[in-house]
Amino acid sequence: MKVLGVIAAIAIFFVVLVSIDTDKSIADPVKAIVERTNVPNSVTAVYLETRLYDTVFEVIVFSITAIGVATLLGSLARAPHENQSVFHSVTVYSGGLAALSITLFLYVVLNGHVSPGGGFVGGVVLATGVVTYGLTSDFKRASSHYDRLRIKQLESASLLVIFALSTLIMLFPGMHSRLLASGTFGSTLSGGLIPILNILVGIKVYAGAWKMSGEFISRRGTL
Amino acid sequence: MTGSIVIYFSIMGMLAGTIGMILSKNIIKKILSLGIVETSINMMYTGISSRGGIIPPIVSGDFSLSYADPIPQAVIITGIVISFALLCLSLVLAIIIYNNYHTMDVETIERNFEREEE
Amino acid sequence: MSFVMAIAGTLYLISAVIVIVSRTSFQGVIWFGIMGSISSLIMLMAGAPDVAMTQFAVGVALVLIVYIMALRKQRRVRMGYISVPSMIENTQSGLRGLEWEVLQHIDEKEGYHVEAIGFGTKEEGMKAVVNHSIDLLCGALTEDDVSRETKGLPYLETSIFLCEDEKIDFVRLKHKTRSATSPEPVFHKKSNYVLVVSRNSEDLIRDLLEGIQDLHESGKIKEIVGRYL
Amino acid sequence: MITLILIPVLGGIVCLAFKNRQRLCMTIALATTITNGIILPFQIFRVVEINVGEWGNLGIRLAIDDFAMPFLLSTFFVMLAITINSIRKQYDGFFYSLVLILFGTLNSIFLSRDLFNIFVTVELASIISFILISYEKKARQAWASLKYLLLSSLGLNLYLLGIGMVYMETGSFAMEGLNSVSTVASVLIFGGLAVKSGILLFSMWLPDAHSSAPIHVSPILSALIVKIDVYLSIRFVTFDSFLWLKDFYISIGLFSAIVGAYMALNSLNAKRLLAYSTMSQVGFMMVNCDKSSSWHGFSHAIFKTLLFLVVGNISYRLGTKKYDEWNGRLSKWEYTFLLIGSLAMIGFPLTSGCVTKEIIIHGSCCPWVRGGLYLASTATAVSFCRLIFLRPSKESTAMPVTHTLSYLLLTGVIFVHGILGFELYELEALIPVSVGILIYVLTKRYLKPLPNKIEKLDLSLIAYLLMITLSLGVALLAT
Repeated sequence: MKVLGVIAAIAIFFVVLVSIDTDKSIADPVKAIVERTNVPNSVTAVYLETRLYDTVFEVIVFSITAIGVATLLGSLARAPHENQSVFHSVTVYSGGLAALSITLFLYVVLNGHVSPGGGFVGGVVLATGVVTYGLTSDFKRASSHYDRLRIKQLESASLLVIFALSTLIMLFPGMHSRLLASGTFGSTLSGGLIPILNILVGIKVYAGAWKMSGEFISRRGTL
Repeated sequence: MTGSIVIYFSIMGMLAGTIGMILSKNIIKKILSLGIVETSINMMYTGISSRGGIIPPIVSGDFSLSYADPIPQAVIITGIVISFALLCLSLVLAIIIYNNYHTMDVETIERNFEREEE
Repeated sequence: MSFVMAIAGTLYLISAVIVIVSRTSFQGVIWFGIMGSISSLIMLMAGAPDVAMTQFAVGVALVLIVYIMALRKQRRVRMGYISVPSMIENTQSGLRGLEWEVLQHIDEKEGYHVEAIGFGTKEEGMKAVVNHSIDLLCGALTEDDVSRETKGLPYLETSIFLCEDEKIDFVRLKHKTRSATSPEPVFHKKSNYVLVVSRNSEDLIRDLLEGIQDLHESGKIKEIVGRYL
Repeated sequence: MITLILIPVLGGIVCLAFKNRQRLCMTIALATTITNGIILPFQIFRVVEINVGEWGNLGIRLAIDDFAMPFLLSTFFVMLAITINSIRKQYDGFFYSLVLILFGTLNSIFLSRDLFNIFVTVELASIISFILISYEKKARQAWASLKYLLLSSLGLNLYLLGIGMVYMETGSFAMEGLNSVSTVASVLIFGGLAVKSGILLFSMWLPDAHSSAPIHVSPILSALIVKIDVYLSIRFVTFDSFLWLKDFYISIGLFSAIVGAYMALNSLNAKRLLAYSTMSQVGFMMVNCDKSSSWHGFSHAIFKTLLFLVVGNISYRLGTKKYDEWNGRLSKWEYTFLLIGSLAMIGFPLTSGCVTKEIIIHGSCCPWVRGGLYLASTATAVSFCRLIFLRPSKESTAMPVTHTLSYLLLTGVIFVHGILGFELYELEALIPVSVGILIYVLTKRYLKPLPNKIEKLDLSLIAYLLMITLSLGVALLAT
C-alpha cells in the first residue's frame, strides 16, 4: 500500500517538474518599491510596508503558537534541572555568545531596513543565544531576566502596538508615504515607521521563541 | 539560469520529503520529513526570486543592476516562521502522545486507540 | 555559478535522503540541521541574504534546540553486561552479539540512550541490579539466576546441561573448550534466557516486554538466532 | 470593510493580553461578536474593493461580493452561539482569544483576493484549530490533531508550490492571475486546499478530529473551517484555468455525498455520525459550485452547530457518546432541539436545510446527478432517524439558560430562513425523507459500524496523494 503512495508522489512531482516553465514572466518590482518607500532594503520594505497585512497575521501566528505550546505543555510535570552538568569552558563561551547575540540583535533590528536582516531574524538570533546559555550553563539565571525585564508585559504591549501601527499604516497610506519620503535614503532613521515595526517585531519574536524553548527546557530538563 | 536549478532541486527535495513522510514509522521521523518539504519550498521561492538576477535586492542608488525579485523573498520569510511554528506545535503533540503511550511508533499508537475504541 | 549551485543542490538532496534513511531519529535530527544549513547556503548564493539569515537562525539553530528537547524524552538506560562470546561481547567495533541485537531492535522503536557497563561475574552484576545502580543486566543469564528483588524477562528458550557437576547453558557450553576427557554433557532441564531488570523502572519493563513480544511475532528472533548460533 | 477583520482580531489580542482574567475575556468575546454583528449588515450589501495601502498589483486587495456574504453571516451566527453556549464551561481567557482571532481570520479569508494572503490566513486558522482540538490535552485529541496537522501542512505546502508556479507565470499573487495559469498549477492549488475541505478520501482525518474535539470546538471545525475550502473552490471555479474542476467536482462531490452518508449510517458514536454527515454535506455543496452551494454552506453551518452543541452537551451530561445509550435519558428540551437539528439536516420542508438542499438538487446539471443526490439524502435521512427515534425521559431536567439561549438563536435562524425561502417544489423533499424513515424501520438491526482502517495516518496520507494524482490525470486529460 505504501508503494502506491510513493508512486503517486513520484508521479505528482514528476509532472510538476516537467511542466514548470521558469522563464515565462520575470517581474522586476524593485524600482517601484524602493522609489515609493525610500528604503534601501526592498525585502524589508515589502514585508513591512507593501504586504504589511500578511506580516500582522504572521506575528499573530507566532504569538498564538508560543502561548499554545506553553498551555499544551502545561499538562506535563516540570523536569528538575538542579544537577546541570556544567563544563566551565562551555559556560564562558556561551556567556560570550549570549552577549554577542545581544549586539547582533540590536544591529540587525535597528537597521534592518538598510542592511539585510529585520525583526524576525533579530528576535530568533537573540533567542538562540540566550537559550544556548540557559541550556549549557545556568537555566535559572538565564530565565531570571524574563521576569526582571518584565518581558511578559512587554510582549503583549508590543503585539498591541504592532497591531495599532499597522492599522494606521494600512488606513492612511498617504500619510505614511509622506513620512517615508521625508527621511534621507539609506540612513538609519530614514524608514518612517518601518524601523519601529522592526524593533517591535524583534521583541515579539524574541519573547515568543524564548517562551517556547523555555517551556520545552523546563519540561524536558537541560542537557 | 541559477534560479531554475534551485527550483528543480527544491522540487526533488519536496519529493524526498513526501516519500519520507509516507515510509517512516516513527512520529518524529514524519515531522522531520515534513520539515524537509517545508525547507524545500522555502528554497524554491528563493529560486523563483533569483530568475531575474542574483544580486541581493538592497539598492544602493542605481536601478540598472539585475536585482533578485524581493517579493517572493519577503513572502517566504513569513513562510519560514510559520513552518517553525507548525514544527513546535507538532513536537508538543508528539510529546503529549509519548507521555501517555510511551511510544513514538505509529502502529502501536493506533493499535492502542483501537483497543480503547471497543 | 550554476555549477556551484548544482553541487550544493546535490549535497542538499543527499542530506535530505540521509535524514529519511537514518536509523535513529537522533541521527535524523543532526542531518536535518546539516540540510538546513546547506539550504540556507543555497539561498545566500541565490541572492537572498535576508531569507538565508532567517532560514539559518530559525531552520537550523532553534529547530535543533527544540528537536533535541523533544528527543530528550529518551530514558537513559544503564545496561550492565557479562561478556559471553556470541551472546554479548565488547569488540573493538563496539558491542556485538545476539543479545545486543535484540536490545538494538527494541531500542530502535523507543530510542534509548544505552550506557553499557561491563561486569566480571554474574554475582557482581546481580548485586548491581539489586541496589539499582544499573537498570538492566544481560549476558546469557537463565531463569534460576533471577533473585526475588529483580524481574526476569524471558526472551529465548534454551536448555541447561550438566557438565562436570556444573550447570552450563547451551551457548557457554558451545564455546567452552572441552578437553577430550571431560564427560559427555547430560541434558538437565528446559529453561530460557532472561533480561534481568531492576524492579523500580516500570516503563522500561513494559517497553522491553512489548519489544520481545514484537520480536517473536515478527519472527526476527529466529533470524537473529540463526545468524549468531 | 477592514473593520470586519480588525475588530475581532483586536478583541482577540486584548484577550491574549489579559488571558488569566477569565470573566473579562468572556465579556470581551461577547462584546466583540455583537459589535461585529451590528456592523455586518452595513458592510455586506455593498460591493466594495480595497487596495490595502494603495499598492495596486503588488499589494493585497480585499473585496466583498455575494459569494462571500452567506459565509460571513454564518460565521457571525456560529460564533455568537458558541460564545453564549460556552459561558458555563469556564474556558480560560486563551480559549476566547483563539476563538476571536479565528473569527477575524475567517472574515479575512472570505474577503481577500490575494493568493499568498489566503495561505497565511488559512495557516493561521489551521494552527488555531490544531490548538483548539487538543485543548483538553487528552492523548486521543493530540493524535487526531497531529494527524490533521501533518496532512494539512503537506497540503498547504502543495498549495504554496502552486502559488509559486502562479507567480512564475503571471508575476503577481493576485487572484485574477488564475485566468491564465497552467493546469498543473491549478491542480496543485485545488489539491492543496482540498485536504481541508472534508471531501471523502481527500481529508480522512476529519472524522477523528471532529469527533474527539472538545464540545465547543467541533462545531467551529465542522461549520466554519470546512467552509474555507468550499468558499475558495466556488471562487476558483469561476476562473478560466479551473474549468476542468467544475465537472470533476460533480463526480467527487456525488461520491463523497453518497459514501459519506453511508458511513454516517453505520456509526454508533453520535459525534462521529455528525462528522461523517459533514463530509456528505460538503459533497452536496461541491456538486454544483455556485451561489446555491454557498447558501447551503450557510444553512449547513447553522444546523450543524446546533446539532454538535446539543450532542456535545448531552454526551458531557450523560458521560457517553453512544447515542443508543441515551434512550429514555434525554430531557424534553434537549430532545426537541435535537429533533429540530436532525429535521433541518434531513431537509424536512419549512427548515433552512430543505430550502438550500432543494435548490441544489434542482440546479444540478443532469438526471443521474439528481438521482445520486436523492440517494444521498435518503441515506442521510436513515442515519438521522437514529437520533429522531430516541425516546425522551418523562421528568424534564432544567437546562442552563445560556444553552437554551444559543439553541433558540440557531433554531430561529433555521426557521426564518426556511419559511422565507419556502417554494412549492419543496414538498418533493418529503419523498427521500419518508423513504429514509421506511428503510430505517426495516433495517434497524442490521447496521453495524464499518472498520475505519482508512482513517489511519498512513492510509489517509496515501489516499490524499492518490486523489491528487487522479485529479492531475483528469485535469491533463480535460485540457
